[in-house]
Amino acid sequence: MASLLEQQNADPGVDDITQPGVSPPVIAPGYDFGQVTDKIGNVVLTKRTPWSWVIGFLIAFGIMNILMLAVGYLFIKGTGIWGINIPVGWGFAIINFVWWIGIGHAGTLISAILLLFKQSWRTSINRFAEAMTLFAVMCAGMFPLIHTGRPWLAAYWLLPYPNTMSLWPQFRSPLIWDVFAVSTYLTVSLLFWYTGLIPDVASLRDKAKNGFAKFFYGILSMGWRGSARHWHRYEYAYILLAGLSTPLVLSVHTVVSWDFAVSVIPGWHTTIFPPYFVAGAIYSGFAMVLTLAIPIREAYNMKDFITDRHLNNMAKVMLATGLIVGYGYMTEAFFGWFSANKYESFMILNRMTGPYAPTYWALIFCNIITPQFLWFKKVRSNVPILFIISLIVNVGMWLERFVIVITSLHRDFLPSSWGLYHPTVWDWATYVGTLGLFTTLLFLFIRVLPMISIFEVRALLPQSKVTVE
Amino acid sequence: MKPTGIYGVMAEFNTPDELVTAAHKAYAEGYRKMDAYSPFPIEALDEAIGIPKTILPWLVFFGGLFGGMAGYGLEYWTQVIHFPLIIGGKPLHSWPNFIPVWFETTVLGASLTAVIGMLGLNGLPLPYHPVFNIDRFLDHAQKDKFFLVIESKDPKFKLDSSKQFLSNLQAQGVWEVPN
Amino acid sequence: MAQFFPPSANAYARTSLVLLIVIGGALGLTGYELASSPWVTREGVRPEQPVPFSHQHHVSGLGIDCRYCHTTVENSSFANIPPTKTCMNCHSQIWTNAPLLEPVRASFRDNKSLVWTRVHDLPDFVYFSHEIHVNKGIGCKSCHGPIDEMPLTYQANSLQMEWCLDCHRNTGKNLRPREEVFNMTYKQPDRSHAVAFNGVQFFDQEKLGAEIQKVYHVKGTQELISCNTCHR
Amino acid sequence: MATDGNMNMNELVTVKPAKAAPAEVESAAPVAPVLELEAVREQLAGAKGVQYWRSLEELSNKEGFDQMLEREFPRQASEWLDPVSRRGFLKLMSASLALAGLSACTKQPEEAIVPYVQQPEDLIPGKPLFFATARPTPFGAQPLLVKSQMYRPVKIEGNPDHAMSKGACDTYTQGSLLDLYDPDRMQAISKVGGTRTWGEFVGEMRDAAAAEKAKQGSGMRFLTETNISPTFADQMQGVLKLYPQAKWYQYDPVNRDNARAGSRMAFGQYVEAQYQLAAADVIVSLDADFLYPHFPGFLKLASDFATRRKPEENNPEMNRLYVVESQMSTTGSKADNRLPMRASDVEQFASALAAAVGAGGGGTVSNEAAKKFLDVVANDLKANRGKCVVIPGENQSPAVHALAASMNSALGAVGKTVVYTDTVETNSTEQGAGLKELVADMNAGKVSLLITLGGNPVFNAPADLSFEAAYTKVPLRAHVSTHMDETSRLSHWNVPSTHYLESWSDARAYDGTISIVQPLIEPLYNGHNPHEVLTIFSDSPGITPFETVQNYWKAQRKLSGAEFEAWWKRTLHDGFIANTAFAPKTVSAKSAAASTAQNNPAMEIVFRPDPTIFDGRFINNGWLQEIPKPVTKLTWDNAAIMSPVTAGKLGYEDQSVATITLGGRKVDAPIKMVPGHPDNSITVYLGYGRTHTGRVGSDTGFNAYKLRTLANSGYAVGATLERVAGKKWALAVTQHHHLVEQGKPKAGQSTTGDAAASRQIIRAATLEEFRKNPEFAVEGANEPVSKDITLYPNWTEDPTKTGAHQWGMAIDMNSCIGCNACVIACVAENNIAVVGKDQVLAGREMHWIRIDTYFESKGPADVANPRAYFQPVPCMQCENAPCEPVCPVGATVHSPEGLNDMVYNRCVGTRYCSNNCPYKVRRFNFLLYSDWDTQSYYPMRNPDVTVRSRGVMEKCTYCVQRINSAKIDAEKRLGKPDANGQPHDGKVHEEDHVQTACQQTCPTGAIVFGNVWDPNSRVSQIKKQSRNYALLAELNTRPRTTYIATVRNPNAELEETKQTETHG
Repeated sequence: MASLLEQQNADPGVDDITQPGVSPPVIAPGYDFGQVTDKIGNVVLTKRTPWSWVIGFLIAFGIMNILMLAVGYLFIKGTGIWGINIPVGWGFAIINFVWWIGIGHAGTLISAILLLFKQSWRTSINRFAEAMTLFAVMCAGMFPLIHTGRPWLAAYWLLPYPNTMSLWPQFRSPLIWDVFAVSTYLTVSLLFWYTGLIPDVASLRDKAKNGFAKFFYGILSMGWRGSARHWHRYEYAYILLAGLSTPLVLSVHTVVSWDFAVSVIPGWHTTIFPPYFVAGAIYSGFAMVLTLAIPIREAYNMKDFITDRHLNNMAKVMLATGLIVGYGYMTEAFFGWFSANKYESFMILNRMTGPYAPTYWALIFCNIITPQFLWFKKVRSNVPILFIISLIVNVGMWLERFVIVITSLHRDFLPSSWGLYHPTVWDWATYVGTLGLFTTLLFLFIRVLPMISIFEVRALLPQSKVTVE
Repeated sequence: MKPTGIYGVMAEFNTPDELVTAAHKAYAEGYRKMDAYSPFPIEALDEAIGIPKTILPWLVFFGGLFGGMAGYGLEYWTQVIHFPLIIGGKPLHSWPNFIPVWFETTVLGASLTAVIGMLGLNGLPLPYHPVFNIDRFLDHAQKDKFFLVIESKDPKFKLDSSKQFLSNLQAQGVWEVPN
Repeated sequence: MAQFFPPSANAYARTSLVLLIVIGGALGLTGYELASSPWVTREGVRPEQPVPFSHQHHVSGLGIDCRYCHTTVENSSFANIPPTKTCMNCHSQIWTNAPLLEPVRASFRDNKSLVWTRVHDLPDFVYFSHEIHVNKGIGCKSCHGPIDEMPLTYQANSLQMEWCLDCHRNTGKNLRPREEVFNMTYKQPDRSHAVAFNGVQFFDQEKLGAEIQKVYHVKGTQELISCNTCHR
Repeated sequence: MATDGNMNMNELVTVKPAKAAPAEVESAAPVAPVLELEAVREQLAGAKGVQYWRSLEELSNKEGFDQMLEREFPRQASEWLDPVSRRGFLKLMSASLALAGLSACTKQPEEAIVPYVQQPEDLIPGKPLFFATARPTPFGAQPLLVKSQMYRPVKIEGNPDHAMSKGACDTYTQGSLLDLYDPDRMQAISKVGGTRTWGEFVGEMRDAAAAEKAKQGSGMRFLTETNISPTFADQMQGVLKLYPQAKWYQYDPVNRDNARAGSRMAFGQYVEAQYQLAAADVIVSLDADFLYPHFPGFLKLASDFATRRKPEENNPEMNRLYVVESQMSTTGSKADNRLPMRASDVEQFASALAAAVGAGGGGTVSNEAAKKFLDVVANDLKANRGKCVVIPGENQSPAVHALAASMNSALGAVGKTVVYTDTVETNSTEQGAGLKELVADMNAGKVSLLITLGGNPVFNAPADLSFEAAYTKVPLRAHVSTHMDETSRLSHWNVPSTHYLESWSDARAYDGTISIVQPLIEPLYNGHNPHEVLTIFSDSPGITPFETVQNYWKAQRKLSGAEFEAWWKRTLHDGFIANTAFAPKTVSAKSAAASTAQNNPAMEIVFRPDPTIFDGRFINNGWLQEIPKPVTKLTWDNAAIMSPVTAGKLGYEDQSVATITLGGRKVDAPIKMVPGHPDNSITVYLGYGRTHTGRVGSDTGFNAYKLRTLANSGYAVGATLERVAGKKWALAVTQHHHLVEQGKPKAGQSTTGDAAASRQIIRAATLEEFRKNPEFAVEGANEPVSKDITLYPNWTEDPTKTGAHQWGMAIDMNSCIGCNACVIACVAENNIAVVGKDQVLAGREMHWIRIDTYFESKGPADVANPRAYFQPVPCMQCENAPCEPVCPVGATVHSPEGLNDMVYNRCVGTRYCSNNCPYKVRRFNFLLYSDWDTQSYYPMRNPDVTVRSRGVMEKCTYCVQRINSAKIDAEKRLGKPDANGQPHDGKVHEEDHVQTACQQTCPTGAIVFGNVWDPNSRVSQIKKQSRNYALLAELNTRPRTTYIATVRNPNAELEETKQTETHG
């Protein structure tokens, strides 16, 4: 099993199943090892930072400062600056948390599961998908903390550490599961990402002219030198990580779904949640990868590495997961009717016709109707339309979380305590701000680290094949 | 062990095929303390230079086992023994509720072991290494060329003959690697 | 030599990794130690007081009972700080001109309260009751330490939650017969020294504690560590 | 024991004035080590008083003055909610300090401890003392037992020994505690130019009096509120004797003029009707809202009423209440048969009803439904002679009162279900007429000195009297008042008045029993009480109110020396003078004449006292402002309340703004629709729209007094409404009744009450149904799943059952009258914060117990007249509490005695518990709601309950502080002989009366709390009833709080009509 990385090039990937014989190569022909290294490495090692990067970064950084402002004000005043209330105790913060965590699933999924399934096309996109995962999980991880009333205490009371109060976290709470799941996920993703980076960083180290860059990449690469003995263990480690990440990535959104499913609230308390959340996470994750990949390959002229075939495959994954998500919605509605439980049936009716009905129908449009276009190859190969669909799905998945969190809470058991939720400007500022944080980190990543795994692309080239025995 | 200022001799090849062929030949020649360098993993080299199967999977297994036991142990001790609190009418040992954390700590333990173990077994971090003394290696080893190094530690190593041996393998160049 | 890193870099790299782990651990340990240190708990601190009142002198020296001044200790959560009048009961007769006692006389004269610095100060969300502890056989010394030997009063224990819980978890270990609660020279029983309770001689605190717990209906651990015992 | 009024607050041992939640907040807003009220006074006086007074010099320049006030005084109200303010800065500081420290390393600030110089002998620091006193109201004194911590009144309870209270207490009285500590109270004596001393005031008054003396006081007038104090009346008589030409007027805007006029019509004299509802099988209310504290004699009426509403399996009997009313009131909500009727039509109805029962009157009603209703009521009354009673509404015309009196006579009710006695007022008058005379005198220049003792006539006098214009014509005007109000700003002299908890006086309860009003605290704001002010004009100036009251009673009782002292002590201890209740008078009502009232189809407007701020006197009281008014659930505002049909006809929605015009006077009011309100009628509450009040009351509501005239003080016909286009008036409502929030309900659209009924949240039956099936509340209902269905098959022991007691509660929905007393008692007991209108609008009110109100309409016919249900909802203390497992830090856990504890200091505020609470009884401090800055609130707080900080969840704990204190008391009795001579078992027993605050104050005893493990406890007995059911039992939460289902006793004949209408 050892050399899955190497074997990838022997395996054309999903395309063969659906379109036998017509699959274009994963990497455009005509590249050799050196050109691959230079093309990807030069993006990072160039002395001239492109203007487009500077402008983009400044915009993203500006938006990130909205987050700083919003969180600063939040700490001064308290969570009352948001629109939450009783009965709707959770609002944008948890919606955003689930949304970001969902997005954070694509990277590890691409790296781990597609690796195990020997999908060689993952190679060009796994690096920045993993980076995206990390940044999304960072954005997500922030929310459970800042949404608490006393974040300065939540920051460490949620962790088990010996203390003078002799107290411990309450391990029956899904929020504690979240703490462990999200922090484990962040750690493992970081390890996975970093492990993948080591050989590439070593390439940059040797390629760099500037002393600082040499030092920086030298430290990061830990003295990687490409020894066959090292590669041997490296591949084992990488495959093991992939094997561990796969159940982990499934567990994370499962645990997130338990935040809801463990409760008693109609619309939350349902067994469909774990699979439906995981599918939704993959769905939104791929949508976000597309949203990012399309402009990036344009801006850095990486179409030879991130080819139309990549986009096509991702579109297919979206279609598949979109159908699962759609099935989830239908199941919820079916449960509402079939359970004959008055709270459940009211909940689904209220979703469809209550004060938040527009968001429900918008989400149905975004997440069920829109992906149906992906059945058509023409749509899948039309990059602008694909880009728009990916954006719509991103919005749709956010709306899904809005519908789950808000409509379930705002009208639960006792009609006397029913209420409404209206987000405030600070809710929006925090949300938009995390988009800024996310893109800022992404910009920094693109500028500092190779956005495509160089060594894996090398291994994809035909000349990497060993023919001798 | 020959007290020598030489780490070994290094040969450069253009393609993976050449490297694998050369490695096979060197192994056949009786060299054991040698290493091949490539800008991407080449599985054929494992056999060619005789790399034993790593114990990493076992380490990871025990890492995961330890993580899981530590996680569940923490839950059990804190919730049942140290500060038993009555929560929601459930027993103190509500094991179904303890599963998620147990699972996460298992994965965490295994993953940390996998990466730290890999680095440790590889002897990394090691920023300085004799092979980097060769300029050709520096410029091309992580990019597009393939190298074979016979180390001076090898009992069969003799500077001149080993150098000659490598040159005979149609290497693009052969260098002495100073320590 | 085109190699960027010198050979010494290897040692540096490895040492710094080890250091990182050591420093991280040390910081955690420091944090915990700091949190339970007297700097935070004020354990052992003798704050400045308007009058350097000596419990040693009044209790050990003169043999005054705790309840002479702390009148409500058996009847209220608060043990009461004696009014100036209590001081003056004696000090209008003795040491009437001692300069140290001038603040007391001034207080009485001007009808203005003495302002003491609180020594045993629990957080405001903790509801401690003297009366129940005293009535269930917890001696003054168990919390206040050797107060009869303190020339200046200080806090003998950390008064942190883990300290409180230590006793609430092991209920028997500090119980004594009710009539011994205010006895400053009381010694827990051991092999050579017996304590009588209900006519039985006990040579072992564990057995004595268990017996007292039964007779006085001292609650079990589950109830005593229940949150609302101290917080509400 | 009585406090002698001489204690020095500075001497108090500081046992932490208020309990603080998180230590870190303390560091930013340190609790002052010593409670320096002097300093507070100075600061407050200095900060606002001086500027305020300087501006009064500019009386002539009214505009500038008003601007000044806007800037200096009421605008500070915005700070309450202001996003960035000084408080905000403090919060920033606290947050940053908190962030700097780690939990356990947070170092506590050093605290001082300040003992007495001489400690009072009865004081045990840490143990409360209880003092009996009474709160004077225009309708009689509320007998009280006030809890005092370190001589600071912290909680008001009813006097359990007093027949008019039996331990219960009403909403207003509970709330009046906050008034005592109100930092916006008037701080100093002042004359237009600035601060003055008491001596200066006395001097000038005596000079003026001396001048008056010469003309026998012909220019001297006293204007007081309704007086129920015998001592004061005696004092006043003394003064009037010295100044024979001087006059004394009493005026309260919510007065009993109609009842008095009616009484004179019926009996030829002023009498008080005391209804004995315990003896009544049939009660007819003619627009009388007697189940709300603004009705005279409320506590007893409510309690008597409830005793007849407890049908049991073996005794399925109860009374029947018919209500004809012009609003949807709490009384109407409890009615078995209810007829919405415009207030102006009630007189005709009463006249026809009187005719039908043979009590004079005459005429008929034209409306079919009303006619049917009338016939049924008349028959039922006639069938229950001597066991029935007719109660006229306070708002109704004198004729209705007279008709009711003659019906009661004709039906043989007198002496059985109603007795007539002397009046509670010492000097009954028709106050409106008096005020009119005073205004005429002022306008005529006959008044040279006007002393206004309490009251705020400039604000609340009838609009047609133009009191303000007349008032300013008086050359010397002095006003004694607790707050700087509209009258104060037009007065020359202003003297801060004492709160009743600060002053000596006496007062009659509604049944005539006299209580001595004794102070619990030295006046906080240099207040002077009316007795003291009156002595200035007497021949014995300078005597204290204490002496005044004592002297009067020495004379009355003809006692002196030790004998008097003993009597005095006993009276103070008991809280009332035994055997001073009125004896029934033998009077007979004349047969009433037929009503001459005409049906006028024009829009009618009904003026009622506000359910929370009464006549406006409580406007600066945050507790009362934030209590959701019964039925409407409105807070912080009044509104023009109308039926949905009327609103629909006029094109209004909730929160639309209309200009109401009545007799040429206009006022802008927001619209609020309430089901069950009669059509073509508007109800407005009085007291809002104050222009000069404290920070809390500013900018709330509209002033309905502007429309109210002397002749039409109850209601007026002929109002017109005009929409103020494009304007919305946000109304902070805590519970929406329709499925479309704040929208216009469509005809036949279901209400939340229907959803509640279908969810079996409210379970109700008629008496007939109950007789047939006593198990109606549990049969066919969703019952909890078996405890065997669990993930833990071998788990048998229930960890919640290890305590010595198991606490539980039963709430009788049949007894609950929705009066809110429990809500405000809980607020006072548990230091619950006031959040302000904006936060209520955001859905963040903090009340731990709420009164859910559901309107149920089984068919279209019911929509206009739905059945209403009140359901008080505190924390259910579920045994399988869903909130507990989801808390990540274990801040909410179960106690071994079955309490669902909430540990504030552990809470990090994830709000997960609240989300997962099916009953939504948890409350969250979204912002820093507790007022940590206002020093005057510190002594008010219950030191046994933590003051919560921001970011912390809070909720009902069954008053765990009371339970714990009872447990400690019980454990201390362990082994000592108990009442039966047996050694005490150290447990809390039923006779220890451990009560929750809501239970203690409930006028109808609807809430019962106790040990459910004790089979003989009241709560166990009640829970055994067949009507006992758990809310949302099917969720398997196993709540410890359960409900006793409602049983109504409607007249079948009227029900049939309804049914037909429904199907037709």
